[in-house]
Amino acid sequence: MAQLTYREAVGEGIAQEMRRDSNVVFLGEDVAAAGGVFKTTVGLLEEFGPDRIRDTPISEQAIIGAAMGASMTGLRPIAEIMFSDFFAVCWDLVANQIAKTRYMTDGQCSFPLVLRSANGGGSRFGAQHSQSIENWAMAVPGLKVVAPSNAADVKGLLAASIRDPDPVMFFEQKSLYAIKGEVPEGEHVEPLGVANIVRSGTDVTIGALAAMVPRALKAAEALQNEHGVSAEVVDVRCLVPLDTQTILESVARTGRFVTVEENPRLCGWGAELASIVAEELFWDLDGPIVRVTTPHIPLPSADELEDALMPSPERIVESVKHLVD
Amino acid sequence: MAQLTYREAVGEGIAQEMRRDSNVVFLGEDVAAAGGVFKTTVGLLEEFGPDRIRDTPISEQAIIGAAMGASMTGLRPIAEIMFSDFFAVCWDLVANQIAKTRYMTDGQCSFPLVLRSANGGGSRFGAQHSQSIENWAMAVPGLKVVAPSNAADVKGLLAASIRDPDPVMFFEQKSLYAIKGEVPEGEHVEPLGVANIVRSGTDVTIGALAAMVPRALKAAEALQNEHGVSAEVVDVRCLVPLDTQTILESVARTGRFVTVEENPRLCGWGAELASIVAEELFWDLDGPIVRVTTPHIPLPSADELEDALMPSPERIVESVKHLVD
Amino acid sequence: MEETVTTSTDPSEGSGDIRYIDTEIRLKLYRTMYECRVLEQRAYDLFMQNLVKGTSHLALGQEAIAAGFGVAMRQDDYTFCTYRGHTHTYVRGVSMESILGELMGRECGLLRGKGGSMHLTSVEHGAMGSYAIIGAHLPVAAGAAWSAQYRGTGQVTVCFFGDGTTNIGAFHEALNFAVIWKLPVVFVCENNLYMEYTAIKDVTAVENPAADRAEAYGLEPILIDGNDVDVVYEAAGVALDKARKGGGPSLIEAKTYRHGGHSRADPGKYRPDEELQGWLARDPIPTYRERLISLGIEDESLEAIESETDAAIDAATEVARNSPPPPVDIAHIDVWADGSASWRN
Amino acid sequence: MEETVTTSTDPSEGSGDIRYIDTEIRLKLYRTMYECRVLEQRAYDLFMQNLVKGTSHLALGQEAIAAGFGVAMRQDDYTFCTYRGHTHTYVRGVSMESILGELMGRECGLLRGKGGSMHLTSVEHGAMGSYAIIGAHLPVAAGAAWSAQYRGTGQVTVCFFGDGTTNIGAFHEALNFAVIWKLPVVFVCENNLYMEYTAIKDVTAVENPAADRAEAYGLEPILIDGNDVDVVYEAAGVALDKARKGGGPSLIEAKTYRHGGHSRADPGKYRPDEELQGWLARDPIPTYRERLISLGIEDESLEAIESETDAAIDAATEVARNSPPPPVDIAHIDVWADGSASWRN
Ligand SMILES: Cc1ncc(C[n+]2csc(CCOP(=O)(O)OP(=O)(O)O)c2C)c(N)n1
Ligand SMILES: Cc1ncc(C[n+]2csc(CCOP(=O)(O)OP(=O)(O)O)c2C)c(N)n1
Ligand SMILES: [Mg+2]
Ligand SMILES: [Mg+2]
Repeated sequence: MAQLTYREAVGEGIAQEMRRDSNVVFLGEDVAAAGGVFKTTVGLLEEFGPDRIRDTPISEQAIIGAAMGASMTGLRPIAEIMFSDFFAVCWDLVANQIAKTRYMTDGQCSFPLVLRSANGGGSRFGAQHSQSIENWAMAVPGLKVVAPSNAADVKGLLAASIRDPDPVMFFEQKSLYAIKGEVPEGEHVEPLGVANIVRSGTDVTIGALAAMVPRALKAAEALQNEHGVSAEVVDVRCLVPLDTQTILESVARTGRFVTVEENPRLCGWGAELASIVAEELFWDLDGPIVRVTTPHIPLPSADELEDALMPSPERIVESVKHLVD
Repeated sequence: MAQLTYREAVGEGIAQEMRRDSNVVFLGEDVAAAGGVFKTTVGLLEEFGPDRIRDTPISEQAIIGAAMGASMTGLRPIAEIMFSDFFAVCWDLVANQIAKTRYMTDGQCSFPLVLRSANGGGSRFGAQHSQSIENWAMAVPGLKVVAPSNAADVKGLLAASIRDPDPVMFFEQKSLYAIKGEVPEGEHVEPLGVANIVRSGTDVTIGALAAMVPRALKAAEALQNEHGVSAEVVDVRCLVPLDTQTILESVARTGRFVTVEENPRLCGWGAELASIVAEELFWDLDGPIVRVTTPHIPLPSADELEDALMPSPERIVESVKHLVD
Repeated sequence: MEETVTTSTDPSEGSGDIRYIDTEIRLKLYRTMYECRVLEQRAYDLFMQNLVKGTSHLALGQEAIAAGFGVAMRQDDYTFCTYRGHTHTYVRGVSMESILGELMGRECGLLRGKGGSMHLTSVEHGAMGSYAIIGAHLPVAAGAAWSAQYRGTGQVTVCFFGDGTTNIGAFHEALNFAVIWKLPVVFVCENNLYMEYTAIKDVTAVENPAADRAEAYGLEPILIDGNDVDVVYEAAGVALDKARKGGGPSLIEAKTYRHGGHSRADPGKYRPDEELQGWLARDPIPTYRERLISLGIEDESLEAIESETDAAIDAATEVARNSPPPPVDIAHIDVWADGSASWRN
Repeated sequence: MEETVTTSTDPSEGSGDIRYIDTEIRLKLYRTMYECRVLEQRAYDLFMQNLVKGTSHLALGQEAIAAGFGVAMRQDDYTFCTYRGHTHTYVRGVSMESILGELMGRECGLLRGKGGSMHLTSVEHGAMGSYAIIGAHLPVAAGAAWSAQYRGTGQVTVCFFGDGTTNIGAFHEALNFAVIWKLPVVFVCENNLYMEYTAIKDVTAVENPAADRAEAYGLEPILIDGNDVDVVYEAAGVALDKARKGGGPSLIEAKTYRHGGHSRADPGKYRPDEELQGWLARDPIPTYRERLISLGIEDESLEAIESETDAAIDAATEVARNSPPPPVDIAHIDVWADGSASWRN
């Protein structure tokens, strides 16, 4: 095991796959010479050279379009969109073109590409640089959606995403970039579509994603220590494909389900999971399904204001306590 | 009462408000001289002149940006995006700029504008001209979202949307354009945020939107006649603001809840409603919450294939029967 | 046999350099245009019989562009085109019946009814798709060109689009991107003077929407007569050659005119009759036929092409009409590369 | 008193037409630049003290552009600017403490901490917002100009953006749109040679990313020395006047340089030292000071401006530092015009 930051794990994952397959190429703004504005791709230009690691103009449609065209003609591109909020400027390429073209062409075209981006809040960047937009992607058929919570998963799931024959939206949580974690040495690939039970428990299942996983774990500790409530925490990791099995099994055991979402309230993955549980596990439930989310409000930038809106361990504890009481 | 098509009601709603307020202006592609590709705006150029009814280039970012800039400086623009799928090419203006700027500026700016578009499937137009994207809008805080199912609501809700001080995404269902309905004569304004119980029933509540409303009604008839099941049908009409009260009251009475969504499966408004019901009305439910949706698949174009994917009255009947049995 | 062709930078005139085109090629150009014409005409007839649902956009009158490029391209080159892409797909070698079948939503259709008229694609023939949202395919074409450049295959990508497309952001991004990466791609603007129902001149800051912008990307302005298939063929050859040799992209604006409306529902009434008549008189097919005759080609050879093609379209129509609707199951497959559409376990 | 100013189409040279600028105006230009400088410098110091969180983008070195326009604009004109918009907002009349307060996320902040450094806005002063996603505000500015045109108010909209912004689609759409509707808007490209860490020349097909594209929109190319405030002021005057008289939009490219990195985290190491030194020697403020002295303005008048400003920034800093954090409740209001954030009943 090596100790790597979440940030370093990104570069490791890309490098591992680029060494393995010369068809893997990488493009984005300030990614080559500068090593990325979040310094996730430092050293790649030096190792793989300017034909494979390419700086682009500020032209997100061109970036994503180029990735699409390259992927359907034999390459496996990785494209970086600096902040996930910027997917809005190239959403047509993502949601209407990449996502639909395999199906529309009766399976003629494949799009083995990865669209990476820094996602999420907590960094005081304000409403246009802090969004959690994984649900935008989840709502569009044809996209796989991954959002790791720790360095090992970053490396393993990124590697799997690059190998995957389908388009993968890979959301890195920017507030986690500096966090260190154990990462297996040598080749590391973690299959997509497998949720991870990161803490076992018996009274309630908490489903969380990315930066909400450490918060859910913190809440679970407090619930155990201060309230004697045993919470199981599931790191959902992939929204598509979605490991409903692990989640349903867990909820069937605990009888209670709480989701913790960083995204604004409406139409989040938590609502989707809640609806699945409410449909398929209704008779096993011992109480309402509760969703803890950022309210349906853009994120403000001042520390106190941003903290007031994002789900905190305290708010998770409150919600769970309320549910089990 | 006048008999108008859904299409004509669009033009009537716009004309009513343009007569009333000279700050209402309208822009879009082929909307003026040609009267719109769906012929919804025929006659507006003649009545209101080329300063108020304006054809644009194929520049959706410019269209939406112009509407935004005009709305924050005193006008009340209506912008047409020809097919709702094309919101993807200007999504940044919609989701990142228009939706967030009031909040970010501590309430300094207002955006009294309406973004109209032809939404939904059933017209054999294929995957890029058939999407139901109301959930894209619902997922973004700062946007109001309206999707009428009949001519009277088109006129009344469009008028209210134009008068509303906030940005409204107004989704017209293109397969309904030719359908006639009774529309009140004279000024007609229907408040936003009020769901409509279009059929009373006692056994199950069916929540539906836009083109799914007639299908749900048809299913309700069949349920009554063929299976003795009494279904209440709620036309949700507005997703934001959402009339949870009407829906929760109905479900509290019937004890069962089914949503009928045209959109692809994941993260739809139905999931949001399901999660609200599962959280707030859990103890009143007599059975699982069921969602009938288009599967999480882009829409194909051939008649038989498109019909196979969109929710049909038959599929709704099946799902409800299964639930009440 | 040496022949002369007239080209000009002002496409509405008709004089210019004299160049050589081989008779074999000329006959191929004529045949291809004629095939495109009957294909589109048949598509039109099938709409009229309500056998084509949804929408459909014909290139009647614009055949010289698809034909000129189709004949000039190498078999492994890529094309990207628009919803008005029946002919652009056809010229790569796709069969008539699979195109008509797709328009009619039949099992024999190129996409078995999953794409429809606006999305014709045949990867096998290098026809990398028909794109229905304005502008999207320009950056995608750049990406395919990047891939060819990276893989060192010498393949060139040709990307067709309309005049109206020059005002959308993706056009701008793709052009700049292709130039700075020196990509082997040829952007072809088919300027048919109209978007849907609005004239391009009413909404564009310059007269020639593509050519007058070439210099904004460091490119030479190229404005050609899109109704003269020889001119198109030659311009295509030059641009393809430049791209193949590593000289980077070109942007060609070809002036042309559609004989019908924008799409099936449109009678095209917004166009002045005089303008329409003027362009009908410059129909690329009869005018080329006259040129061939004047160059000494036998009427019989042309008639043979015509009758062969007429028979072929009838046969293709029969096949497509008799093809059953696609099996409903296929609606549920191929969202993912494993053939499934499932998003959960 | 008549004075001379040098302008030039090649901003790196220094000769050209001779024009008159009033001394009052000159002093105002100097004062404004100086104020912008101390404001940005103070913002920098506050980052260093970790009193500004998130990110922040300074216009140190680029002050002449905001100042030249700020002085030339009418009070009811509109400005749209970017995340690098502290000075562009300030020159419209916004107070220093409300800007510093916003950077520090304090109650006295212009947006009470809801927007942050990248979104400074003061509708009261015509400062219609700072936009943090590249390109978005160009079409929005066109919309504000449309509104002024429709309402017949004679207001002009000025839209500032960087060199990197010329390669995104929204730039293209907004320029074409503004021209065809003849909108009263002035687009100002501040070409500081870099995007974030990448040089604009490495990713752009033309040398002057805005000026070399003006003709693609039927506009005259205007390339000016953005470090010479007289030149900026005059170019602003011409363009504002043209727009106000119904002559439509202008696109001005002003060459300049930022003295620091792109944002707080960036030391700017990617820039050759020689280049940096060259531009530091052309710092718009000391060079303008020298010009004023050489034109006979007393050193004391300039010193008075400087000491007044130094005192003002200290006072503003004190106010902002002593301002409490915003009340947490305000996070929950003003999504909607009724003041609420509720999406349901
Ligand atoms: C982004 C987007 N906006 C609008 C449309 C609707 N639309 C389809 S074709 C068309 C006109 C395109 O004109 P042009 O580029 O000249 O191509 P032509 O149809 O003349 O071949 C429009 C506006 C679209 N498909 N995509
Ligand atoms: C659509 C989009 N892409 C990328 C970014 C990230 N970004 C912020 S500033 C910047 C550089 C902008 O360069 P330029 O336009 O020259 O302005 P400058 O910062 O030099 O003033 C980039 C790439 C963004 N904010 N929005
Ligand atoms: Mg056209
Ligand atoms: Mg710059």
